Amino acid sequence: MDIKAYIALSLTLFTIGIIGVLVRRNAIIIFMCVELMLNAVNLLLVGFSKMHALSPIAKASLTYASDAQIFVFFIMVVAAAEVSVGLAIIVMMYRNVHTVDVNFLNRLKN
Amino acid sequence: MNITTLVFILLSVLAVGSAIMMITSKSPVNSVLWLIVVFFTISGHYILLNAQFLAIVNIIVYAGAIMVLFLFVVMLMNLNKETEPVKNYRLQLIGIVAGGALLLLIISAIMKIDAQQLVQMKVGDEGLIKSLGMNLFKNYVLPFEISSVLFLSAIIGAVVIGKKD
Amino acid sequence: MGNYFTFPDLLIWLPLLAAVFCFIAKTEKNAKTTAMLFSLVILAVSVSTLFFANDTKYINYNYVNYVWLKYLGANYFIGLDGLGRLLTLLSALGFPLIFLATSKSNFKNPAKFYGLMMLTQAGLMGVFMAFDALTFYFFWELALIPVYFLSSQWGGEKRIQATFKFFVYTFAGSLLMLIGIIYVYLHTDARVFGDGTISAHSFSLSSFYSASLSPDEQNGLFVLFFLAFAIKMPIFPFHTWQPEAYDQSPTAVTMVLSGIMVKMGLFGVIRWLIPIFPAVSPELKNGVIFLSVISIVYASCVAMMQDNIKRLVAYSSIAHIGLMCAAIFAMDQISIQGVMLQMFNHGINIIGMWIVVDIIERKTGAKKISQLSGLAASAPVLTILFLIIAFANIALPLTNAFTGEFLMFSGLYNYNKWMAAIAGIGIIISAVYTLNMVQKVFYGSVNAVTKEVNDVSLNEKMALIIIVCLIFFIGIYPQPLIDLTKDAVNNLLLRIK
Amino acid sequence: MNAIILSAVWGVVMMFCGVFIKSKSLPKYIAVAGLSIIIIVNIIELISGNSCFHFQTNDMIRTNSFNLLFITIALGCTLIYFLLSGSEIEKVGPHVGEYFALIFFVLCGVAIAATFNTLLMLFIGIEIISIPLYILTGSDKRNLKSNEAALKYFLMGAFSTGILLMGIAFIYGGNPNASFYIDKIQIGMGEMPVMIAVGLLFILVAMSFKVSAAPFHFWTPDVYDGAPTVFTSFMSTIVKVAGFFAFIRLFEYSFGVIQDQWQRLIVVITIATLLIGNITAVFQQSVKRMMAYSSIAQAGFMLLALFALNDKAKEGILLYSAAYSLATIGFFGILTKMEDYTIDGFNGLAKEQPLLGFAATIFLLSLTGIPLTAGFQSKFFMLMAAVQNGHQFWLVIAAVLFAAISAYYYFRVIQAIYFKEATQPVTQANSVTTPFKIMLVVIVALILIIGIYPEIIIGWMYR
Amino acid sequence: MNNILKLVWLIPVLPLVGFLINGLGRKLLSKSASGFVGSAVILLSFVLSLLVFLQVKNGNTATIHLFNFIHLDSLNIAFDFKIDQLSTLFLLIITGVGFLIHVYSTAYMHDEDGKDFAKYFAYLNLFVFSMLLLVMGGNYVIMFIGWEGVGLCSYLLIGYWFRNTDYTDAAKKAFVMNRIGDLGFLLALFWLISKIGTVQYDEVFTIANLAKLSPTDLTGITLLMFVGATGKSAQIPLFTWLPDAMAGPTPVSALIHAATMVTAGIYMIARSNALFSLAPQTQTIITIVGLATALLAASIAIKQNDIKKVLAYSTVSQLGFMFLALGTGNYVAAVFHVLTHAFFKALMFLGSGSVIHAMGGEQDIRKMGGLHKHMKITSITFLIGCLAIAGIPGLSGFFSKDEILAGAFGHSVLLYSIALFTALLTAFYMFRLYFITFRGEFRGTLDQKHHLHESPKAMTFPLIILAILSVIGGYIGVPEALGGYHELAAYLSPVVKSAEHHLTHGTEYMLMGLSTILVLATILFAWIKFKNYKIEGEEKGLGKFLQNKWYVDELYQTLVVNPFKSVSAFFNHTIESKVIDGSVNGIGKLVNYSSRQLRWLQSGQVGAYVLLMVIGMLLLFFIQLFL
Repeated sequence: MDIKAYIALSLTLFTIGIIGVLVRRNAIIIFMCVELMLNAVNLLLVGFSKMHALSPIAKASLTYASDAQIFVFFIMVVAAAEVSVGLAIIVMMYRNVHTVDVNFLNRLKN
Repeated sequence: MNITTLVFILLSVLAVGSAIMMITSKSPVNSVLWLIVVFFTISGHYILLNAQFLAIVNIIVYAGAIMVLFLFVVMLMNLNKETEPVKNYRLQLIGIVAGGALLLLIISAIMKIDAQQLVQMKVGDEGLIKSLGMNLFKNYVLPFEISSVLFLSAIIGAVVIGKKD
Repeated sequence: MGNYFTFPDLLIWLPLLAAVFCFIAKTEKNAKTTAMLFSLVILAVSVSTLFFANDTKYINYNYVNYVWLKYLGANYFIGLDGLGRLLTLLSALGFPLIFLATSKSNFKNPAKFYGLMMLTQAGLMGVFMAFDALTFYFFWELALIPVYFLSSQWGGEKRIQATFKFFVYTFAGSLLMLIGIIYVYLHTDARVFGDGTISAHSFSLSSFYSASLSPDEQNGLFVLFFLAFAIKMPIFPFHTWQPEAYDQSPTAVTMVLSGIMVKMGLFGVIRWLIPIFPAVSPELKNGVIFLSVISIVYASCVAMMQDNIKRLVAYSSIAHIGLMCAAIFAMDQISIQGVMLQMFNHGINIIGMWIVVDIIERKTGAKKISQLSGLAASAPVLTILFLIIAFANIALPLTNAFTGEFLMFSGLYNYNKWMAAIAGIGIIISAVYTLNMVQKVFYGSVNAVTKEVNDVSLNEKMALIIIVCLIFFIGIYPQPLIDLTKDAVNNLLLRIK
Repeated sequence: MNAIILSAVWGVVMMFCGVFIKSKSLPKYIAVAGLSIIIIVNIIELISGNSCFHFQTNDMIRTNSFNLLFITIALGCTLIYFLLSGSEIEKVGPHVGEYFALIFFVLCGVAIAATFNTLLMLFIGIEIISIPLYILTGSDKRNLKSNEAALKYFLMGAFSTGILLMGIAFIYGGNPNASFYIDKIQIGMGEMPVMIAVGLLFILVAMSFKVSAAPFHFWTPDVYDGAPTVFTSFMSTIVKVAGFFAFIRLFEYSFGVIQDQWQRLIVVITIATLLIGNITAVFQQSVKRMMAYSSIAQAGFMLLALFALNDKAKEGILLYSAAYSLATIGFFGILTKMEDYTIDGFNGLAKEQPLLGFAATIFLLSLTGIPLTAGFQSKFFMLMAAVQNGHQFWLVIAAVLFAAISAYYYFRVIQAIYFKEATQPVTQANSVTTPFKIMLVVIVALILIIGIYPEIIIGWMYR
Repeated sequence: MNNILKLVWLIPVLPLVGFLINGLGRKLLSKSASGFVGSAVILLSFVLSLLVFLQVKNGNTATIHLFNFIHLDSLNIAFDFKIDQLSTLFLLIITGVGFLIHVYSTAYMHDEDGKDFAKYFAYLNLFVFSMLLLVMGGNYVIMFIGWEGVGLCSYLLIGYWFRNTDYTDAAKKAFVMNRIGDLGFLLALFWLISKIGTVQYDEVFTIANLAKLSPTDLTGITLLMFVGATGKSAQIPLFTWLPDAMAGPTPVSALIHAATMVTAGIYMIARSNALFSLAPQTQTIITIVGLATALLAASIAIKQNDIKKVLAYSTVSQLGFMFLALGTGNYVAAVFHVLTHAFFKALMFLGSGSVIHAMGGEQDIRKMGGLHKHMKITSITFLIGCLAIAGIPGLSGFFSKDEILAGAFGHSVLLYSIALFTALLTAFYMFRLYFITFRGEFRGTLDQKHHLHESPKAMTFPLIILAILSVIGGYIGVPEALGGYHELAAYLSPVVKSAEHHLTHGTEYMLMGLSTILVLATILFAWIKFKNYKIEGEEKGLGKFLQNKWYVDELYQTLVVNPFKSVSAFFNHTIESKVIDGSVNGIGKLVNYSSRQLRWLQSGQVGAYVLLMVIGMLLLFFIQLFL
């Protein structure tokens, strides 16, 4: 496969994630869209890692093609941590105002 | 059009379609479920790329743990109903146009590249546990250790934020 | 420098010390006395510098040079040359006069007031003595900040707004100058220090003089520097902060502003702008002179229409400064020498004007010319003193301003006769508005406002008489001042030619 | 290296303090003690060049006198912050130990962000900074503003993380060396490859977000406003300058050689930041919110370092970090003592608390960039760097004109402090303690010292 | 005896001392003391001047260097006094006439209270000091110092009664108009300095330096100097201040606005005759302006009813005559006329002062009449003055005026005829004045009539002296045609070139005869017309036009003052506050406004924020990838 296919796919998913952030007002959905964005990145990184696996220059420069996959691993780790904090924040807000609409709280502006 | 391409296209269509469903679903629970579908298709891609470890981790961690957590929260809050009564369609339209424009912009730039760079499919041992493990615990031991700080703060965060006082 | 003291040090540290003492003074009297005493000591020091004017012989007394920022090549380099001596003398003279004249005024928070005043003096002294661009900029701003506080704290009703405008305006100007300084700095040569360290560039005046700049760069930088100075002076069309600031500041501060502070702009042009960019293009030079001449005529015309005495004096000051600025850019020995004289003279005269204006305002409570009448009958001494100062202000012969203006006009004429002729219209208009003011305020019969006015008090009289004596002394025998600044002027001309 | 490990360790210590120590004031002293140790150890590393710990880092972090100095400044500012506002932290909520632990974790992240050598470490560093901050922002749980701020911060922060990662992915993809090391990104001297360009842009956007540069600054006013003031103080200073440091480090090492190709983007961002920050600050009535916009404006000035990317820029960013952090911490310290956060709330401060009024004035003057204060020196170095860069001279002029506008809103506060009359008590009188005042004096002294003699900081670079 | 020349500096310093004593001690001195001091110093100066004059007459001229006023490498202006024939002559006039007027003033001003009395004498002394500086200065700058100094004193003395706004208006007008002229003078000096780098007479008038000046330079410099002269000597277009200046005390009018200050312009041109002789265009202009002024002022004078105004216009007219002489190159005649005019015009002013004194301040001649009966000395001396100015043979005015007329005739007959016509007008209005005032019936109130009396001795004494001088003063310049030897011309010859006489004696006789006959006829006409003057109704037509002074003041008001004021008002109201300050404030307002607008971007909604961020990203991508 050409790497462009992966780039296109990944960017499409990424953009869908962005659009999701833009158009939804439910904090949880927005958060899920962010997760989608992260996954798009993951996919791309893996794709690149497999692309570099074919590249002679990369081999010659003594780097590991698995670096990118390890990066993906770390992204997942971080995402997990973020989810725990993020959901905690959303829950906290829900406790206070009984909604997860991000536009409901609108005291900070201008 | 060999079988790999076919699978790739199938998975991609599925992924994009589910992603679109995810953001358009009215019910949060449906969204969660659609997202899980996306994760599964992405894992499929990983397998196609012979990144088996990540494929498994993706399913276990993301689809299994994280999304379940989401599901729990959604259920807990009893949000399984229409939660966005007022919609600003114009803003949404602008959002979609802007996102689409961004996508088009980048893709058109990327597609200008003439050289074809192939991706190694179905073979290669980079994605296997052994090589990943060797790399992770030899070269990446520092970030690995440092990540613990991240988790510690996440734990504290969950305590500080989540605890009722 | 093997000396225990140097004049520049004294001139900087004495006011600073005085400021500290004033700040901690407990009573109004203490603060006043401290300020007065210190300012007199500073005056004494400043006068004694005149006896050590020989540069080769007394170099150690007149220059202080410490390494300050080694990696940048900035030194704390201050010193006195003829120009500096003249202007430090002016500010050393101005402050005691101001204190004397306003000693009857009661300021709330006197400790702060006098402390800030002395701080201003330190800043002014530093500006006039700096030989290093960064030092110069530091003092330049240091002089500005206390004045901002003084004016905003103790001024008139609309003081905050007026002072703020003044502050932002000048601040913007000085920032532009800062860019200019940086740019020139980056084009200076390396400097080697005593301990062998080398800085890539240097801030010292001499390095600035030898900076390698293309004509295009020079023109651009000229504009940057000039904006700062033009705002400070100010000349048309950068002047609108001034009438408001003069009107709203407490008179003591107005005296500092108009008598001494505006000289910073002129000084900057003479010490920095022209020598650094000697090859400034004729178009720019013409432009500046053109602006200055407009400034003269325009400000005079506007002054004529003023009903508020303070604004009138402010506009007249703009006109005078315009002439000085034009004369500087005529770049001719006669004109620059005239500017030197006139900087000093204008300082004295305008302080005198403000003293009288202050007295009038305090005694009658009126600011408007139209409210006043017949002061000559109720306050003859004041009238006479004011007449002398007013006539000095419009450069009547045998008063100090005449010599200065004569030389300036003469130089300007050498440069361009039409400019001189147009600027000369200012002479006529200045007579018109000054006499109008004299007529309406002092002549005529007394009215309700001026009926109860008694004549000047002793300290005010003393201050005014000192000023009048100076007016006549310099008017009749200006040669000492010329001799004082002659070398500085010649050096400057060498640099230009 | 010392700082990373020790602050992580001390974070854990503080965590346990939160569990085992019931006293509310004790954690502060422990934190101060720990921080002092970290600073000392860090200075030892700065002087000797050797870390006390020997890890197999695989060159993923790299220290030099420049970034160690920066860490020292950040830690020093944090120490001052603890000493000045430590007691305010105690008032935020019941989890005092945890707050301190989070701050230590942030410091660990700051140290990573200052020394990273791979994009992975950059990512982890930024996340270690961000996640505790989300929590700190939301730490005032009952306060809806705090909730809102935390939520906004979190969502947008996560979003920007996504963008950062996308950028990293593209950089990796476009790097023939297939490496995440920032010094091994092979670009070549010609026009940069599209993949690199796309990656660079994504990273630029994400980093701009972190340093709140326009048009990616929108979170800043709301979050700074909503977060507990004492944490705003921390976030808007140490964290922010760390972001800048990482930004500059990344762009210098990775893309420094092709600076001419992306410089105009920085110009656009800088101008937008200066414009939005300065202009919007003018109209604010709440001082806290005004400070948020002011921090955007100051970011605009710091972006000049990125624009210039030369030695002067490095010196400048160090000075800026110190000057800006000190003044802002000090000012927020005073702000926490105020009854009313609006500008009118400052009316007559000088009369009621002369020292506070004076100190606030000095801080504001420093932020404005008046000579004799550290703020001047930092702006001066920034301008010098930008001029030295030689391109886009007009940007420098625009920058100083905006600096003049900044005088407009800073001086409004000064005017309130000195020239207006109070109608009600200005400060929470009982909370203005002597140690607090002493610390204010110390900060003022530091600002003046740096303002007069900046080589006290930058001199370390040339040892 | 050269020592006396070393004391020359005392001549101006003495009045200065008098000024200081009177000025500083005005509260302590009694009236008689200040009057004495004021007069005594002038007398001493006069004596010194006389001694100096004798020296100079013996050929001992000198330049006395006091100190360097301004000394630069490229310009040296010394504080020098030049004692030569021209300056000594003026010294004598100034101190002599000045002394008489001081004496006169002690009586005239006696009603003032002590302080003001001393102030008056202080000003008067200061004036004499300035005037002396003007004529004694060794270079143009010193002359300019005196030049402006007399302007100042004139201002102070015109506005002496400062409570009256009309008077202070007049003072202001005088000063401002003088300043306009002074600017011209100054510019001339700058021109000189820029061309030859010196203003010292001794250096300027050398052949080498004069050669450095191109014809344009010469014309320019002399024209500008002449502008200065028109200001000080009240010529077209700057003459309107002088009639107004009559607001001052009458002795002041006599001293300043008749005898001395107004002749400064003549002195200056005479002093610079070397320059003016080289600039024929300027001379033409001077001739035209002088003659036009003479005619204009004379025509106005015939319809004025204020006794001092008549004299003032007469002065303007006579000054016009002097300029005519200067323009025709007849410098000696001009100086001669200055001398004689000083005598008879001072005489008439003092006489009018005496009249006003007697009338209790009344100045309108329509309300006088028949005063001859009550104040014989005044009347007779006044008559002598009138005869002198009219040019009756044997009196001083005859000689000087005749010389001017002869010079004009030498130039062109047209000039001569206009000048002669003007001279006839002069005779007419002077005798109109005399007859209306001193002859016929008294037309004032009974109260005034009751108070009519001859003035005290201190006032009549100067009148008598001046009358004598008016009679004999002309004999120092008897033309050769009358068998005389023109002593004055000979005396002045080292400094001032005499005009070339190319008129035959026959022609001169004819001219003298013609003018004498016509003058006598005119006097007769005036006598018939005004010997029994009755108050007439409103003037109409030409009379009204003349009475209103050709509407020159109104013209200036419309053409110069009003436009200037509206321009200033425009500057003040529109440019200053709206345009310049408006734009400065506008920037502030703009900042405020955009601040208010920009904050709406901060809508508080995450979606909007992200949208804006995406749009920002879009822009950046677009810039980077496609631009």
